[in-house]
Amino acid sequence: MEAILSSFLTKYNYWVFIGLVMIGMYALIAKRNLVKKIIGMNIFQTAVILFYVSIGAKQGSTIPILDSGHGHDAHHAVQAIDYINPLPHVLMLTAIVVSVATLGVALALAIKVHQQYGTLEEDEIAAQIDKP
Amino acid sequence: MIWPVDLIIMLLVMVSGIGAIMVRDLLGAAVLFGVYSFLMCLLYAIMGAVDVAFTEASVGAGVSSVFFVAAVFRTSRRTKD
Amino acid sequence: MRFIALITILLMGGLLFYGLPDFPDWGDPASPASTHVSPYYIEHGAADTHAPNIVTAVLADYRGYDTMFETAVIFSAGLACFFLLRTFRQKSAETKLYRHIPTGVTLRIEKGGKTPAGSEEFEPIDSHWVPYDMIINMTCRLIVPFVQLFALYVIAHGHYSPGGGFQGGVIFGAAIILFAISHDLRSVFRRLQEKTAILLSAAGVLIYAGTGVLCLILGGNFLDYSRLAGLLGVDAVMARSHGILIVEIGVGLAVMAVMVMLYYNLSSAGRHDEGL
Amino acid sequence: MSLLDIIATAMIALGLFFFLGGAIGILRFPDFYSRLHPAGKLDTMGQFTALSGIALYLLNDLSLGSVLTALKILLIVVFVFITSPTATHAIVDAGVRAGMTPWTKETREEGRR
Amino acid sequence: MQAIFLYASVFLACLMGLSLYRSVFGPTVLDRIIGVNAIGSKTTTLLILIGLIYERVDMFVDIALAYATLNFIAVLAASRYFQKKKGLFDEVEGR
Amino acid sequence: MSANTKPDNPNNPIDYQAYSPFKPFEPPTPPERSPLPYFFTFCVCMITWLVLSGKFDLFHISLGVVSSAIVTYTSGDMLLRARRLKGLPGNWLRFIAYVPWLLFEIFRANMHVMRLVFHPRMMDLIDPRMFRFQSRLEDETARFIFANSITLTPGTITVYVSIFGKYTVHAIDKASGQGLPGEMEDRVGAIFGE
Repeated sequence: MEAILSSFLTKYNYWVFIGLVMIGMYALIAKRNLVKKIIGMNIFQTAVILFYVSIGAKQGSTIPILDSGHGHDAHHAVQAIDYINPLPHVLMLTAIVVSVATLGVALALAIKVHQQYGTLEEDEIAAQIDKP
Repeated sequence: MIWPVDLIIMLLVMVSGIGAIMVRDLLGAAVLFGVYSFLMCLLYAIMGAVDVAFTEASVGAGVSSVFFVAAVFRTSRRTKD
Repeated sequence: MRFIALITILLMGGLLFYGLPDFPDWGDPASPASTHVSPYYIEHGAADTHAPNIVTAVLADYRGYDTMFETAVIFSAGLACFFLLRTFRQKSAETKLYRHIPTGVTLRIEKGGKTPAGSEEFEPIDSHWVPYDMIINMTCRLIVPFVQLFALYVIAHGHYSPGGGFQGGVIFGAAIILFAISHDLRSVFRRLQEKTAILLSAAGVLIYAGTGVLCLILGGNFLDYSRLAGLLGVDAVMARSHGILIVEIGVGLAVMAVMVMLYYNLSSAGRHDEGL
Repeated sequence: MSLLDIIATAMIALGLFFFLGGAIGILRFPDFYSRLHPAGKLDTMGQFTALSGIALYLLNDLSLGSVLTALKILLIVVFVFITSPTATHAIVDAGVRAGMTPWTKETREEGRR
Repeated sequence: MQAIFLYASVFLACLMGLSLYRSVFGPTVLDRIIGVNAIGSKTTTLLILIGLIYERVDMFVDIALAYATLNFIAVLAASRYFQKKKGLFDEVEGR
Repeated sequence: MSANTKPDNPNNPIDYQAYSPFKPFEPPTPPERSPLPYFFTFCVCMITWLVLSGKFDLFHISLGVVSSAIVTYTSGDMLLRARRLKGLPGNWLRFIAYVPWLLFEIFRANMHVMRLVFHPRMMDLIDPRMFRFQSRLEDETARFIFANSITLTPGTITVYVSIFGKYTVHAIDKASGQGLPGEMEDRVGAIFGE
C-alpha cells in the first residue's frame, strides 16, 4: 500500500497535468461559447506542454546551457547527467509559438462567425442555421 | 526542481484555469487566461526549461492576451456560461 | 450536455490516473526520454556547433528540418487569417469623421456626403475614438526602441543565453503591437505596411529554406551548415554556428511579421481602418 | 555572511514586506480606485527594493559578468519605474471612462442609513 | 543565502495567491486587471529569485527583462477596450 | 463634436468636461529632418547593447551596430523630439539630481499607504476624492515626469492630463492631496528651466 501511495505522491506534477487536461476538455465539450472553447483548447495545449517539460526534468541538475562559453576546448568532458534533457524543450518551444498562430486563426474564425450570425453561442447559431 | 514553490504555483495554476473557464464575462476570461499564462511561465522556469519559459513569457505577456482582447472587442463580451 | 461532459472527463481523468504509476518519476535521470538521444546532444552539442545553449543547437541544427516546417506552419497561419478576415470592400454606410489638421475642427460627414479624401489638410479619424493620452503615448515612445533592441539582442545571442528566433520575433512583434495600441492603426501603417509585413514573413521562410538549398548546392545534405565554411571563410564548427544564426534571423522575421499581420486583421476585423 | 549579504538580505526582506502590503491592500480596500493605490505604489517599491538587494548580492564577486548582470537588473528597475505608473494610469482612466462611481465617505454613510 | 532565497520565493508565491483571489473573484473586470498587474510584478521578482536558486542568474535575467517590458501590454489593451466601448456592465448578462 | 465621452450615469461626480476630445494639433512639421534624434537613438542603443550583450569581440559588436541601425531606422524619431541639442545635457543632469528626492518621497508615500493598509480601522481613515488643478508646466516631457511622479507619491494617482495642463487627480485621503501642486511642481519645473 505504501509503495503505491509513495508512487502517487512522487508524481504530483502529473496530477496537475491530469487536472489541466480535464479542465480543458470540459471547456471544449460543455461550454457553448466559442471563445470559451478556444480558451479550453489553449489550456489543453499548455497541459500537454507541461507534461513534456516535466518528463525532461532531472533531479539535481542544472539548465541546459553549458557553463563556459568555449565548450569545444573540452578541458573536462560534459556529463549528460549534469544537464536537464533539452529535447522536450525544443519540441515544446516551437509548439508554443505554433499554438499562438493557431489561436489567431481560431479567433479569426470566431470573428467571422460573429459577423455572419451576430452571436458566439453555439445553440443560437444552430437555431439560426436550422430556421430557414 | 524547487518543490515547495512548484507545489504552490501548481495549485494557483489550477485555480486560475478553473477561473478562466468559469467567469461569466469574456473579457474577464481573457484577463484570467493572461494570469494562467504568467503562472505557466513560472512553472517552466522552475522545472529548468529556460527557453520554454522565455517563449511562454513573451507570448503570454505580449501577444496572446492582446489577441483575445482584440477578438472580444470585435465580437461581444456576452456569454451564457 | 454538461452531464455527458462531466462523465467523459471523469472517465478520461480516471484512465490517466490509473496509468499514473507507469509514468516516470519526476526528476528521474533514467527516464526513457532522457536516455536515448539526448545524452548525445548534451555531450556533443557545444563541440559540434559552438553553441553552449544546447536547445538552440538542437532546434536549428540537429532538428532543423522540423523547425523549418514549424515556421512554414506559422506562415500559413498568418495567410489563413488574412484570407479569412480581410475585406477590401469599402463600407460607406456609416458616417465618417475627418479632422482639419491646421485648426483641429472635426468634420462629420453623413452618408452620401462628399468626403475630403486625398486632401492633405484633412485626416480621417475613428468613429469611436479615444482622445490623445499624453502619458501612454510618451511611455510607449520611450519603451518601444528598447524593446526592439532587446528583441534583436535575443535573436543574436540565442547561442549563449536563452532566446532565439522565436522569442525575438515575438518580442519584436509585441513592440509593434504596443505602438499600435498606444497610437492608432494608421500611424503603424505609416511605418509598416500590410504588404511589407506579408513580404517579410515570406522572406523569413525563404531565408530558412534558401540556406538549406544552398547547403544542398554546395554538396552537402539539406541544412548541413558545415558546407558553408568555404563561403563564410571560417572552419566547419564556426560555420555551423553562423548557419544557426542565419536560420534564426529567418525565423525571427517570419514570426514577427505573422504576429503583426494577425494583430492587424484581428483588431480591425479585416477592414484595416481602425484598430483596438 | 559578509556585510554585503546582510544588507542584501535586509533589502529583500523589506521588498517582501512591501509586496505583502500591496497584496493585503488589494484585498482590503473598499473600491476600485482606492485599490489602485497599493497596487500601483507598493508593488513598484517592492520590486525596486528587492531587485536592488539582489543586484547588491550579485556584487559579491566582482567579475565582469556579475557586474553586467547587476546592471541588467537595474535596467529592469528603470523599466518598471516607467511602465508601472503608466499601467496604473491606464487602468484608472479606463475606470473613469467606463463610468465607475468612486467610493467616498458619503456613499458609506448612505449605506449605513 | 540559498535558504533565504528559497523562503523568499515561497513567500512571494503565497502572495501571488492573495492577488489571485482578487483577479478570480473581483467584482468587475477592472479589479481583475489590477490583480493581473500585481501578479505580473511579483512574477518578475520571482523569476530572478529562481535564477538565484539555480545559481544561473545571468540566464534568467533576460526572461525577467522581457517580462518587465511586456507585462503592461495586456493591461493597456484591456484599458483601451474600456476607453472605446464605454460601459462596464451593459454587455454582460446576469448582473 | 461627435465623439461622445459622457457616460450615462448622471450621479457621477467626475467632471467629464476635463476630458478634451481633441488631439493636440501639431503644426505641420517642417520638411527638414534633423539627423540629431537619429544619432542620439543610435548612441543610446549602442550603449544598451553593450550592457545587454556582455561580449566584446568584433563579431558581436558588429552585430550590435547592425541592430542599432535597424532600430534607428524603424523608430529613430521616437526617443527624442527636440531638434537641437541645446539644454539637453543640463536637463539630464538636473533630472538625475531630482531622482534621489523622488525616491525619498516615494519611500515616504509607501510608508503612508502601508500604515493605511495595516490599520485596523482603515475605513475611517481613508477619504477618497477626485480633484483637479491647473499646472503651469508647458513642456510635454515635464508634464509626463510630473504626472508619473504624482502617481508614485503620497496617496495620489493621476487620472487624466488635458492638453492644456489640467490635471485630474485621485487622492486616498485629505492630507495626501493638499500638497499638490507644490514643491514637486517647482522641482520638475526647475529641471526644464520653467
